Amino acid sequence: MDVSTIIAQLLFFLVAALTLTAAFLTVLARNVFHAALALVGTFFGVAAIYLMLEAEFLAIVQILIYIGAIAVLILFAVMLTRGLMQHDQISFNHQWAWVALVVGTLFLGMFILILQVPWLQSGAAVTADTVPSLGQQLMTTYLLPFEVVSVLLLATLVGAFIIARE
Amino acid sequence: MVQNFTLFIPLLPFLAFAIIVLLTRNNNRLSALVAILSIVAALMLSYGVFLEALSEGAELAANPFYGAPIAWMPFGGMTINFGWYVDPIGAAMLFMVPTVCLMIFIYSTAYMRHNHVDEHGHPHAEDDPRYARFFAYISLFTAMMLLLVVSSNLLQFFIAWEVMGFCSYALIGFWSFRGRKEHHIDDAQVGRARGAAIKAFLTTRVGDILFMTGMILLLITLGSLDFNKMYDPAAMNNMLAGLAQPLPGVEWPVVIALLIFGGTIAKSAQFPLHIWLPDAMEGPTPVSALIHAATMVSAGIFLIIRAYPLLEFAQQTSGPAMQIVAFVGAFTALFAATIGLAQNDIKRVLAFSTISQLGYMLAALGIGAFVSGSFHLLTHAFFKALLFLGAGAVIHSIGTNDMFKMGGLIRKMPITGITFFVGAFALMGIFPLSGFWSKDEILLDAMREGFYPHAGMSQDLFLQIIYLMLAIAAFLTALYTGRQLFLTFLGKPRDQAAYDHAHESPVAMWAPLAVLATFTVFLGFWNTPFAPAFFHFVGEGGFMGLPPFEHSEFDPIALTNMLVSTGIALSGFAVAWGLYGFRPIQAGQPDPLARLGFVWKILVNKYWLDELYGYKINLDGTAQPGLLIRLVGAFMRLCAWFDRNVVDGLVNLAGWLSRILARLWGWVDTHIVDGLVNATASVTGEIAEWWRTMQTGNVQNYALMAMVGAMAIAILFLLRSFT
Amino acid sequence: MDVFVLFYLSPELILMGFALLILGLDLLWRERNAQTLGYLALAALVAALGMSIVLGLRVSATDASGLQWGNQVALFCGVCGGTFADLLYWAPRDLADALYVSDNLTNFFRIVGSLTGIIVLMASFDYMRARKYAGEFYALFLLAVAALIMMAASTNLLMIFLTLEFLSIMSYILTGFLREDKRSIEAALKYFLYGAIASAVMLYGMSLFYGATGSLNLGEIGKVITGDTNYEIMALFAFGLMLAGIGFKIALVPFHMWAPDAYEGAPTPVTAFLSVGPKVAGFAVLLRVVLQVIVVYRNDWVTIFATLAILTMTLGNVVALTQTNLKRLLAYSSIAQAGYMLIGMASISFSANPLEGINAVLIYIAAYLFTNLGAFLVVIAIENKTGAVDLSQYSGMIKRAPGLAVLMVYFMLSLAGIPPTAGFLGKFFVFGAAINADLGWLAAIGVINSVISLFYYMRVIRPMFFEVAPEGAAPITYSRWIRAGLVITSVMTLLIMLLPMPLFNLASYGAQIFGVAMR
Amino acid sequence: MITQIPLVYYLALAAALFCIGSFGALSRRNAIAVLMGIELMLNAVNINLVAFWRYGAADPLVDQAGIVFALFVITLAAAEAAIGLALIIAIYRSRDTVNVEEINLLKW
Repeated sequence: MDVSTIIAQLLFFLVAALTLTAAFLTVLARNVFHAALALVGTFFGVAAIYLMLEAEFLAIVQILIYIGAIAVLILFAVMLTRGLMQHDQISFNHQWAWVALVVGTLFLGMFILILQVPWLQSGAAVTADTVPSLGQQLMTTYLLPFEVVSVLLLATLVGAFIIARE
Repeated sequence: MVQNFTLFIPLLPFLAFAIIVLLTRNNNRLSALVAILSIVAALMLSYGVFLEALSEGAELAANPFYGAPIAWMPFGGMTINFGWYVDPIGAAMLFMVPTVCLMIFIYSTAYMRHNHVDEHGHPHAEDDPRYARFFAYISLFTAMMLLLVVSSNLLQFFIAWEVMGFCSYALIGFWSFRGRKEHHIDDAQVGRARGAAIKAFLTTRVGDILFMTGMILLLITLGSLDFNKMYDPAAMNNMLAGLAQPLPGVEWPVVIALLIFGGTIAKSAQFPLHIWLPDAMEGPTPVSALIHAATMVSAGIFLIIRAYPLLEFAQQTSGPAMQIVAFVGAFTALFAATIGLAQNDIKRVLAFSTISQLGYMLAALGIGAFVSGSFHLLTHAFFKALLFLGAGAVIHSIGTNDMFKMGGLIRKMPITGITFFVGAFALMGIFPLSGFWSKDEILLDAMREGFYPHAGMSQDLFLQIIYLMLAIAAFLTALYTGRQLFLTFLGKPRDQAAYDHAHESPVAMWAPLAVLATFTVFLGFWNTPFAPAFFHFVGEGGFMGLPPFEHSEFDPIALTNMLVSTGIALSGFAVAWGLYGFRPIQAGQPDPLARLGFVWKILVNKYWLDELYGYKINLDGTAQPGLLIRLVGAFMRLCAWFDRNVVDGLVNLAGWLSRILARLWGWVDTHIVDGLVNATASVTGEIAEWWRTMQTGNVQNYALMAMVGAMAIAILFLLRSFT
Repeated sequence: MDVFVLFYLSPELILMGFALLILGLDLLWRERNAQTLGYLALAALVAALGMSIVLGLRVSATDASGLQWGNQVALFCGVCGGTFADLLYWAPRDLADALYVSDNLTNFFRIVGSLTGIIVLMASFDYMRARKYAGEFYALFLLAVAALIMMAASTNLLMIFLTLEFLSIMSYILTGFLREDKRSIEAALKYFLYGAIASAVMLYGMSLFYGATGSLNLGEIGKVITGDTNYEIMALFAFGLMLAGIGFKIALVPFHMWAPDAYEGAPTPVTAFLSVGPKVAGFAVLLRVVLQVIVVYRNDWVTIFATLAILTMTLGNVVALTQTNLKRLLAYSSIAQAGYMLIGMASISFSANPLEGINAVLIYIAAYLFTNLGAFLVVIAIENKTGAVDLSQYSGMIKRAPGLAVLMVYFMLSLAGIPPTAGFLGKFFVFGAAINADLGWLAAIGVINSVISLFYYMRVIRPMFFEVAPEGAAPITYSRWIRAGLVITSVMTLLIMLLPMPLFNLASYGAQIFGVAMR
Repeated sequence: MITQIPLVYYLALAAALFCIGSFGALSRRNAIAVLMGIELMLNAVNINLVAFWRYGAADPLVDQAGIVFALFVITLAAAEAAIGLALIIAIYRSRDTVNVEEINLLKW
């Protein structure tokens, strides 16, 4: 194992550890506000993973949409409903132990599965910038979903407006 | 010629139903008129078909009048057509059903008016508040019975059968609710009617489902449900050869035949599903006549007639299908006759006699006496309708069902009394009424086959047993019918007030009785052992692919049998006279047969079958589920209790113990002390409550459940793929 | 891409276009002409229905023997050259590279979807008249119907996910439309949280399929899965996860728990839509996924579907016994109905006639559509006038609204599967298919269940006929739109029974597109 | 870089993130925190998709299905978040709570 491999793997483990820690914090933090901040951290970690996977465009989208839009939206909601979740309140419901059991089993199952399946691995390298071809595909092959999702976003806007309006 | 209009016969009463529901429902007289006119039209049409069939005679049996012009339903590779099928027995049914229905309709116009005396002592007659609706229901009922008779395939038959089931629910429960101004029924009646309607519907549903399963299996194995093609010998043999056995040692034909017979058991109230029929007496009396004479129970027998070739085939190739039918029939005939001895309700006696007589028909069909079984179906319809309508007239005039409050009524109601006597003697099998000829023929067939076999055949013990059961049943029939006559029409009045109130019914009620009595007297001559015209018509051409039936000449055996059965009937009647007629029962005196002690108790309680697996409906309108249902309910409670307490798991011991005690007490309380829980609630209700508690309202619980579900499915998949 | 392609998309395009038009007009008119917008929406749905029928009825020029009804047109596929000739008729093929198809199955669901839309819309005119945001309601409703149709047409994991989410999001909004009503908002929130979790689980399953096969197209994935047994565990595990999302739409038993709450809280016309639309579309997706992707492991999924069918029927029927709220009762009843459809799914075996099971499912769907919507129309008509959704408030309906009461009996009998109704026909086909596929025991359980269901359907009927109306209760009147809807549903419920041939043909043409996959 | 880190690492990371997210979604009482859990689950799926794209696609440039899918997932996540938060705000206004356990008017 050469040095670059070690460095790459170390880097991966670092990023993964940070991401998972932030994720744990998101789930465990008593204060919802702290949880939301940890969520932002997780999003950053995932963006870093995207960068390591050479999906730069997606990393940027992740930061712009997830952090710029969704996380901010969540923070706003936290602010608006503030004062409900005090520090002394229990942040978990009654079934958390069962959930832990089920989720643990699920993880075990997934892990075994991941190791067993012969995943498709071509080993091809990314030779050029992926963004132009991505854009082209969005306008040709994936035109229909692209248009549908635009209608969907508009409808969502209208719906959210109706539901949340004073 | 007329046969081309066969499909209009069921259509006419159906139109009447539609017209009453849509247009004339607010006008009682007009509604009744529409119903009667439609049935008269249907009657004329079906008489036309019948006469045409008579003129064709046995020719018709070989080439039934068949048409299925409407391509209706595709199934697998074939198509089921909608059409008509008239063969001699169908034509004979077309003669019987509209005739009896017309009489019942006319009778109902008067019966559904109630007399009551207001606070000033003035008598009033007013229509039942749902008079028009009643006529709509019975029109639909009749339409469906006629559709059933003319249907060209089993699926069409089944649909008519099911709609009839729903109508019977509506009609038996006709008095299961009460408006503010209804005087003619009380709360107990309402409660009984509710229970009875549900009981009838659900019990017959059990049979319907067996029937439907058998039908689908038949369609798949045989490839057709058309009566014209269904019993084609080649297809039958394919059915046997082409398929694996459903169970080791059992072949498909016998399974299918018995499933279809299951439909008959429920619909024709045979043991052990007869429990609904006595309670169905809660409906208005014309409904009882309709259900027990012309339509619903006959439909069950008619199903066996239609499935007769299948039964024969099953018997010959794969198992004792016919023998089972015969045994169930004979057993029911005997069994119901014993219960009939101990009933005090005038209509319930008739109900058990119906069950018993239906058993007779099935026994006849089961031993291969196809023609005499069919003939008994026809004659029985007439005299049983007569008896029910007569009983209705009595109830209408005296205001009670209890025979121990009657007595001597023939002096007040001579016409009703005389016609009732005619019907009762026919039921007993007294020479020369129609019941004598048809019942005698059944006994003759059993006797001839059982005791005097053809050359080269040994005596058949099975048939001998059947004969003995039927003979004893005939004796009991004469006994309880005689009892009914002596208690009701003869002797001294036991309730003077009711007796004074009694009066002869209006003409609209006694005229149908007279007509039915005429038929009862003369119909039997259609098929006497000397001149078997009915046999020539129905049996001589074979039946749906079967070879022609054989009819023996009038010989000493027949003569012996006539004498023996007359003797049986007369001795039964003589015993009845000895018990009830010689020294008439006084008011307050117990039934002389009550000296039988425990046996009497068994009979009064109908062998406790309602308590065992049925649903007991009490006189006061309350009801209890039977033991079986309660046991299942208790078991479910136990499961639910176990579930709750194990899952909770956190309750402390003291609370736990006290809860056990409380629950035990509660269990005793609900199941033994009052035991009045609704049958449905106690079985499924418990499971339902238990499952319902899963729906906690917390969405995260739901999501966890889904997650577990998805994982369980994934794991199940994995387990299967590993094994 | 050929512009001619748009012709094959016309029903969806009409719906989406009109939805946007209604939104625009609503902005312009500011709540003034909400009723007109409703009529516009109805026109759009009728036009979509018309176009679906036109697409479905197009007789192929090139092949008169095989698929006469419509063509299999795969749209927006990377490989397709998009020439006119290709689009006009493509021979039946396994659609390996299609993103979205307009085939006979799609056409079947287009017709079913637009009919659902039309009937529900008729029912909602009265309901929305007095309420705010009616224009938006109509627009979002049209989009929900469009999403339903597109869901049935998707043959690609991306499209399936997208359209499923589209339908879900529209459903959330419609469920929470009465935002002053606590129950409505609560129902929407529960529906949303449940749906979001379910779709995340489904997505994970989808990603596994992508990883193993490198494709998102069902046909392509199916080829790889069929060809390589190494993927068996992965495929079944991933399908199990995907079932969470699809089962959520259908309300299969472990994934059904949102349904009673959401149905109870939602505005009643929306409940009517939810009980039919998403369920139906879910079955379309289930059919495509099962028959194109994991068709080789049929032994496994037949067992699973049989188990789920039993659970779904039994739980739905039994719990319905204890309900007194009619909306909730119908919710459980519709869960049970999905169980009967699953019997059809389980019967898609390869024994005698593989397409019989699919056929039975499709026929059952059509029968269920009219029956269930009819029952809901009665509920809506009564609720509009009295606000009553509880069984106890239905006493004496026969006096107050004889027509409604009689029709309700008819629909209940149809739901219970008693002839002569469409429901009987559906059950007849489903049970017949099961018996034909050697699953007689499953049919038997289904039959027992249909007996249990009678109890609660009778419970609906009883107070209407056998109890006395409260003193001074006014007769119930209803608008001509509801009357029209009732006429459509009841006549169709009867017609399907009396003349099932057209429906049978439509369904069997729809089923035939799997002929390639089955071989 | 790609050859140096096995695909399984990414998949395991995604699985862990998915499970953590689902734990949050199923056991937090605050509806907003539940929503955060769901977002974590979606992110995990996206890691899967992108990793599969990078490792599995024959030509990552031509066949960008995984990336496109991930993009759509992000878009729909945004839409879902908008609707979800709107619903949560509405519930908060009418009930003064965002505790999922207390939102149980509809049950049984």
